[in-house]
Amino acid sequence: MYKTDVRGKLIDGEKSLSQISQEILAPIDAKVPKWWYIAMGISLVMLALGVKSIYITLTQGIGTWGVNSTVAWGWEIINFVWWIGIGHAGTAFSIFLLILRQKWRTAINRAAEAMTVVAVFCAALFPLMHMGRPWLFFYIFPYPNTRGPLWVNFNSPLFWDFMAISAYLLISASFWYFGMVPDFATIRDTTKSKIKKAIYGFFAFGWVGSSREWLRYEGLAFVLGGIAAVLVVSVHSIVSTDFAVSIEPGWHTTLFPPYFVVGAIFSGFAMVLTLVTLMKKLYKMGDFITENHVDAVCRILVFISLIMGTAYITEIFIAWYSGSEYEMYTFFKNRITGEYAIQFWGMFIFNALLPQLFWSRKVRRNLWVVFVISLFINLGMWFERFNIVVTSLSKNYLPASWAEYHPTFIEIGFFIGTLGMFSAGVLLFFRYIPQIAISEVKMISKYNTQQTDHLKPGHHHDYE
Amino acid sequence: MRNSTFLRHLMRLKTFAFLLFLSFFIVTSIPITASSAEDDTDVIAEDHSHIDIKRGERFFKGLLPKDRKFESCVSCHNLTHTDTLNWNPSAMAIAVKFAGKDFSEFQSAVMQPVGKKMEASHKDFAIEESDLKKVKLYLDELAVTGPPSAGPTINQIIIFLFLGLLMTLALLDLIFFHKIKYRYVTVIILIVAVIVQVKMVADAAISLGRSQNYAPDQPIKFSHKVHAGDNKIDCKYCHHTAEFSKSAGIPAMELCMNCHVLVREGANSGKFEIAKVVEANETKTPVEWIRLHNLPDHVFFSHAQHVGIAKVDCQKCHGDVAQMNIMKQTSDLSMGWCINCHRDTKVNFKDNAYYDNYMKLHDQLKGGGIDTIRAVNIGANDCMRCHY
Amino acid sequence: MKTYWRSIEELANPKELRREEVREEAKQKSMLMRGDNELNAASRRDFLKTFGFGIAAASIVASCKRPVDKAIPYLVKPDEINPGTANYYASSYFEGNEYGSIIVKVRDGRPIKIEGNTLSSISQGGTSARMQASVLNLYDDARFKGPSKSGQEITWDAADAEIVAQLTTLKSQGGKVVILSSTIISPSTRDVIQKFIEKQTNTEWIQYDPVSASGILEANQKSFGSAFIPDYRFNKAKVVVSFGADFLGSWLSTVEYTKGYTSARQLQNDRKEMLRHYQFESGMTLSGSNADVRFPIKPSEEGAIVLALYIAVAKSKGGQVLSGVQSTVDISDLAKDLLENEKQSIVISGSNDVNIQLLVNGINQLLGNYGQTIGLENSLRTKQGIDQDTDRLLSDLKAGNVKALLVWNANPVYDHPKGKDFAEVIKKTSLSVSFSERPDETTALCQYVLPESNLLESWNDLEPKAGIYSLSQPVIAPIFNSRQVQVTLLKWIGADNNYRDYIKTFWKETQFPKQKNTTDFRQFWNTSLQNGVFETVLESKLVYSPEGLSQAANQVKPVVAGLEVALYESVAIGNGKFANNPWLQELPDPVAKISWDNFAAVPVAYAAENALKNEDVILVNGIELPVFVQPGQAKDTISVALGYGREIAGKVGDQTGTNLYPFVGIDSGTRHYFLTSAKVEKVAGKLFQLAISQTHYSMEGRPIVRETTLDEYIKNPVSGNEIKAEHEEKSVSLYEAPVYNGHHWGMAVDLNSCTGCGNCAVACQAENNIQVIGKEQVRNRRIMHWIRIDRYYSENPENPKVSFQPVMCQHCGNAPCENVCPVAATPHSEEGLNQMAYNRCVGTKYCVNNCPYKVRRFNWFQYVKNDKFDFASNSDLGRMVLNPDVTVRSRGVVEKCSMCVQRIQEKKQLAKLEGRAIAEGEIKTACSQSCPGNAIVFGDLENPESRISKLFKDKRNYHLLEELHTLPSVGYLTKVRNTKA
Amino acid sequence: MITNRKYLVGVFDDEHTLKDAFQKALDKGVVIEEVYTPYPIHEILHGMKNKTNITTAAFFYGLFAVVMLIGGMYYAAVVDWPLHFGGKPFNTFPSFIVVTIVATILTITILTLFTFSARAKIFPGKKEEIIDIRATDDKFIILLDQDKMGIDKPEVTKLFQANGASEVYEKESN
Repeated sequence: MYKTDVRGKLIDGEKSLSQISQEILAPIDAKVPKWWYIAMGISLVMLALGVKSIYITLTQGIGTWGVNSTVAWGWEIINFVWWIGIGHAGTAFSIFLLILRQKWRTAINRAAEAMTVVAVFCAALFPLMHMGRPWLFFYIFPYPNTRGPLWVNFNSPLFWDFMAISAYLLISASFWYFGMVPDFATIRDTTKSKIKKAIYGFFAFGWVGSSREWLRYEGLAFVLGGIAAVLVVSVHSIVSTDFAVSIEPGWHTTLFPPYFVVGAIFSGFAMVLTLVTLMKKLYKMGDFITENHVDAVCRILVFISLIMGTAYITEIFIAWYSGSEYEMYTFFKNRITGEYAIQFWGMFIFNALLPQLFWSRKVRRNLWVVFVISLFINLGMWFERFNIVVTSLSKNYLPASWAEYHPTFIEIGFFIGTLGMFSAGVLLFFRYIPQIAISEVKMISKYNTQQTDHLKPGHHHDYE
Repeated sequence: MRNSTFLRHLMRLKTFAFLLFLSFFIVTSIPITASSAEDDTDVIAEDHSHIDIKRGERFFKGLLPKDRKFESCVSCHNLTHTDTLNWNPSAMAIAVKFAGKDFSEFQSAVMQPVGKKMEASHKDFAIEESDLKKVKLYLDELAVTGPPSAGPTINQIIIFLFLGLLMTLALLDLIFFHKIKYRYVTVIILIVAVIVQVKMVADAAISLGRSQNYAPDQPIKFSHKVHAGDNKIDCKYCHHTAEFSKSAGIPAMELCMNCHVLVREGANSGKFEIAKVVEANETKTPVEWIRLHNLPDHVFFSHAQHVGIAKVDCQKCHGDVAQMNIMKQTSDLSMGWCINCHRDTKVNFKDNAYYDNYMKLHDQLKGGGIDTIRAVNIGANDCMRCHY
Repeated sequence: MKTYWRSIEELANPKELRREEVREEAKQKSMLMRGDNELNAASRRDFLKTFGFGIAAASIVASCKRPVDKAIPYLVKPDEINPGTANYYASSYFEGNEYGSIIVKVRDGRPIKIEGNTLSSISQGGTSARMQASVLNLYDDARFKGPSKSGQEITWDAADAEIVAQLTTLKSQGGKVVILSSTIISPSTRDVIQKFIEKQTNTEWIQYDPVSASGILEANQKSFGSAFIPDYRFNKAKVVVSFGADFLGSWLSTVEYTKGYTSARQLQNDRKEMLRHYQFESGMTLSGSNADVRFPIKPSEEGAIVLALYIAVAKSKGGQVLSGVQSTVDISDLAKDLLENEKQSIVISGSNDVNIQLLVNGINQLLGNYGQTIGLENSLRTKQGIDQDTDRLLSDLKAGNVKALLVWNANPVYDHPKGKDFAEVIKKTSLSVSFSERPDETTALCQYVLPESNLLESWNDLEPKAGIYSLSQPVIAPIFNSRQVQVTLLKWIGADNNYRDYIKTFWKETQFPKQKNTTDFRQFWNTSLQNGVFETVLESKLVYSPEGLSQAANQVKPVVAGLEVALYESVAIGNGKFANNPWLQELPDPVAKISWDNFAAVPVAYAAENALKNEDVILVNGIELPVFVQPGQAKDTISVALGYGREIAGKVGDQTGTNLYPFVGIDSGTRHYFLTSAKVEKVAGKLFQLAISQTHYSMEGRPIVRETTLDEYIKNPVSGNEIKAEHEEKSVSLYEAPVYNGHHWGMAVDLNSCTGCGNCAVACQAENNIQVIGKEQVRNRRIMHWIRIDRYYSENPENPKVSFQPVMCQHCGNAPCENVCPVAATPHSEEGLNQMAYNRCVGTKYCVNNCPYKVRRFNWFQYVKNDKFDFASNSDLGRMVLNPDVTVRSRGVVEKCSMCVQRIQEKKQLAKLEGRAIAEGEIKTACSQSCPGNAIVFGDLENPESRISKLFKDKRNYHLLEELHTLPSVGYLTKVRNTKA
Repeated sequence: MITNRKYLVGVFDDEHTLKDAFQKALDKGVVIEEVYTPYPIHEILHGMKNKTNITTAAFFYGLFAVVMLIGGMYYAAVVDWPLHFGGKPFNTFPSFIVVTIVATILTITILTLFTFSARAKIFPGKKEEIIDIRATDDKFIILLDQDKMGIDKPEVTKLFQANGASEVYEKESN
């Protein structure tokens, strides 16, 4: 049973159901604000830079990047893991908070899921483009062929990874989409524009809100939610096996799967916080995304950052405890004190120490501070991946082959391109898709109304 | 290494672009204007009018003169590729042969036939010298421009496009128009169309870079049926390096002369083809055969291993060559084809002292753990047997 | 019926192509020999397959162009070419500097690989990097395409006529003609020159070596009455003392010396003794890095030290007691060691100072080394240039006394310290002819360029050592319109100009009587040609006399204060003649691991004092040089390599590095390869990027190169390798060890025999079509070499111990790379090879990451047919060197050492055809075959009797990073140093 | 939809009144054709006595996928073309698990989506059958088939109105 007094009110302002629809749908019908165009313009310029970088990569080769025979993975894998991590937010939000029966998630999960889909798209670009011969990517499918048939290597973490990402992309996209179907129906039925009616009508798949639809819809949500919960854990665990299964010092550790999953959720939640604060300010969704929501996310971040800190320290401890000189060198001479110390300490401070500010209620309630800290966490998580990918590779077993890695403008351009793609995607989401799950918000709105007589003890409301 | 494949991919892209282009035409139902203009203005026959060449062509094709009593040239001397072996020299072969020679030589060749076969077919010829000159002009032009292309068959493309159209209509109906009452009809159309299209694409993709049934025209109408079939010449008489070298080898021109020093006229081909062999030997200009069996660059195949060591019959891979007038690539030469043969082929394990190394396998054979050693058991399917 | 297009071009414009074809037909056919048309249209292997298939056709063309009947195959290969099968011809390598007896592998009419000839007592099957790379010189785009006069094409006949006319005029006027050549060791060529001089009176023949042995020659003239270089027998020595002579890297006959040196140091088959090596030197050379005791000294210190050593030895041996300047180094231990090993030691000096060489002779004489470790019979003839001759030539030229200059294989404008003066005066001669094969600085100034044929296109005979002869035979018809110089000279004097017949006759007269095996000259000739070598035993009547010794002692100069610049020949580039060879340019310097440039190696302490770091730029006597901080560089010295900074060499060699020949000093008639009192200043803010392919020096205490000392080793053969037992004890596996049915190919590397010369890398490059990627990409740490030599320093950075370790794919039984490839492009073979299927690879690079040895190479770019990588593989001619048995890798795939699987397959097939087991040592990888130190052994680990199986059981054997349990198929034998306890 | 059916439509403003009216109507034996709500209400779904086996189906899809995947991988890696990777045995079962989990999830998702689409009749291009357009916004609708509702029309109207229906009207389907 949910107690509103713990978390405060979920929706500010006494709103009727119709008001909820109207206010959430306002950005779709309203005149597009100028900043949107500016932001979209910037995003597209960034995207164009990315497209150009990809073009150069495709036509000339990966040699245009800074990677070399020693550090064969660079920014592209860092960015891949980073984006995949961010892409964990949506599912983690929806699923874990659903399992934990946290009703406040309803205001945020739509945005989080949208972010997930765009982020996973961004992420998927990197492994594809970092292949030497991306036009032969289909070799990775285990399909019957006329080569024997020659199958794939089921032992390879990259194959697992490929499966995991494809599955995750498909599932998170369908989860997101089917969550929107009733809302599309709402738009269809409330809009005055004929074009919108036709378009949203098409995407609503003929939804009318009948009980037989809702019944199956609930069933579908249950199934997708259930398996997606497994996925949240499995995807980043599998991504972590890209490293953990290898023999590189600093990679070869059993700590990685939980460490990566928690890290992913951490970065995802930080990105959610970034977006939500923007939504709250830019679209005046303050009534739905209340200070309480922000507060709740901050509290989760504090908790996760403690886990992150523990993971970092555990990693270092294990390196020492293992007695392996290669591990010890990687951690003590290369990460903590070596030429990559900046990235290590950036990671440690931004991820493990800075979020501790959220212990203070004052900080949690200051939207700007929260926004800035969320950005730092994103940066810190990027450093974490840099720390893992580059430092281990650059100085591993044979000192003769130690080499440095410096990114080139092509790699940086590619990353900026995905940032542009992400922000463009998010802007389109703001513009054309209900930012908040209307039907779900309506469902919880009753907890805000005066009709408390239906909340009599013994009267059970345990759906969801 | 994969460069050529990549180019072929590009070719596919071209086809795709072509498809798009074509579909655009169909959808907008604009009649296609046949504008394959003959813009060959820079022919080498500068001092001859285009009309003369055209007339020569018409004569060659039997369209001129109107009161013609004898066979058209093209009826024997084919212009385009034929599936079955036409023993007569092709128009192109004649054109190239007489390209650098003057008219009188050409005239005497046509009008004073040598050899039984030619005599028989040319005997009724009553050709005006002016006509023959035009024919010569046409042939000279032909030698430069090459044979007219038969044009790619577009049946497949039309089927593919039609299916695409069908799919689009079915989808549109399913989603928007709802004209067809029974929805399963559209659904079945859709599914069948998709399956057929996928099959077509898959087939095209699989045959990419392969050329099963490839049977190009060769510079000499050499018939394996006549040599290996009718006259029962052993394969290794000509392809004598097959047993100990990677390459089976194309016989030297002088090897041909072992027989053709005497055999100067063929029962089917007359003198024209054999004369090429003789000429090649005399002028020291080797004949440039067209290669049939082209493995990709990254595959290393050894005839010695297969013919010399494993004693595989030539026919197993090359088909019934003794029945082929036009040599043809019988097998698809796909990797799966190699691999599956290696899985089945037994190794002559006991008689070759080389295999004495394989102590463990010998023990197993003796112990009865296994009854035969197949190629795959001694690593015939390792990557680095063929790719290195 | 489908219509098949032969090429994309045809699809695009069939008619156009056909037209082209008809017009080009005749041209194409004439080029079939070179296969150019095929190369244009199709890929390399398409060409080869077509070529192979049409080889009969080609042979008709070839029979006109290729001297088939004149070349006799070596060993068992039948007397005819079979498509797809290589032929091997014995020949000889000598391009004015170093000699090697070689076997040329010819595939489908193209020489593609140089291998060592095991029948030669000199190179003994070994090669140097330059010999390996020389096959690429044949396919150098820069080569002259035909004779020219003042840059205008000219026919041979016209050129001959014009020159003969001029020579006749000169003769009648008594004008002096000078033939300036590199050292010529060909007896028949010397005969030709002699004949030319007889005809063209008033002709002087001067031999010129850019880096000469003038000092030794002149000293021996004094000591023995004959100017010769003795025969150093390192295999018989127990102690070797070298004063600045890099006998393993660049001094005289390196392959021979490496063979001898390593055989005297290897400890296989329970040998318990080894040679001890002392090295005095300024820069860290290859020899110095292998030395047991190394003394970093200034070049000007050398004289005093040699003198001190002489005095110490003379004191106990009762020799002539001399006095002179004081030594800065305490050599008493060294003298003691030498005296303990009388008749079993060698003392050498690389100095050109006659005084020093006289003292060295004195020491060797006192120690009784002559006739024992230093032979006087088969003296080395590869350097005969006397420095004074060239100086005299220059002054003659300046004075206008020389009317005609014929330059043959010499480039004084570039490599003489007074090159600028040469450039001035060459223009003044009335006739200047260059016989150079390719453009160079001197040729550019000559009126006539009459290009000589490449050594692989030429007949020749050689006498690298007195009484040891070898033959060169052409293995391809001249690619360009070139002609052997001997033929040219014979033509000019109106003699019969078939040089093969000339040599044959010459041998019939001179060499044939020297043997008693056969009375049939044809048999003798064929055997000699087939073997490539003909060796006779000589006796020496030379007697030592201590003449000039005391004078020499008095003339030994004291140490000069201030910075000194030591000049040396680098192992790869040498004297700079082959600067246009991309394989050599890309081969990292064995010690500094820098390719594509020369650099100023500065001592560690000096760098610290002057705040210098790698890639800074310093000004040395007005020349800008990039800095490289070199551990072991002697205090107050800077070392810079010669042979760089070519102005006119070709697209690869032009402007790589800086020319240091102007720094070479001339003193008392000989050239000295160092510079005293150098002025050095830092160029502030300027950086020069160096292609450094190894940046970390230390092993970080890891058991990578395992070492011990001889004393320890004798006590306990496991010493230095104790950790192996620990690793084996702790080894636990979930899985059973891999089982191999027939073969398990393996490799053993004896670190005691590896000198680190890098020859294997070039041999591998030639065998496996490894692409050159250029300076920028090497700097980006993307070098493609499948075998690299790791170099580590330990102990004192001012004079460190150096360890070399060749690292190639270890073909691990539990290969980490195999597990992580998603597309199954790199599985394990039934014969223990870690396979790499390029055509399956999609390029995730995960295997590159997961290889703990970092031996996997990624094709970051398209390196073949790419204008951005304009080296050997960007021209049809350059690609002729490609091995048709190895795939040329495209962009985006991973490659690595395959243990020369094409050779394994070839020999396996041969064994199967012949129905026999594979013989021990029958299969050789390119690296093991060419190794001058016999450090690499390849074989079948499944065969318990094989050499490799025995080496794997050796107590010294260990595996790299065995604690990772990767179960490599490559083993290393610990390095044993012979340092005195 | 079969033509010309007469419906009775009850419109409610909030969940609570709807639930009361719904419960009461059921108690009176009214046959309720369908209920349309802006969000799912558990009591209604329960009261409509509809059942869905979508979860059961999903379980079997999963079972099917697991068997197929493990079988397929075993076939490919052990039976069809065994390859040596890093000294591991051909049957590297632990590696198969990872792929099995993920691919099973993928299979379940896809098949369940299709099942949902088929059973709930939610698919692209479906024409919506709107009874009351406000049902997706803020109104709660109870739909009765006048021929089958098992009770008089006025009685129902009264019942609805008594229980807080804001509107009750008749509607004919076309």
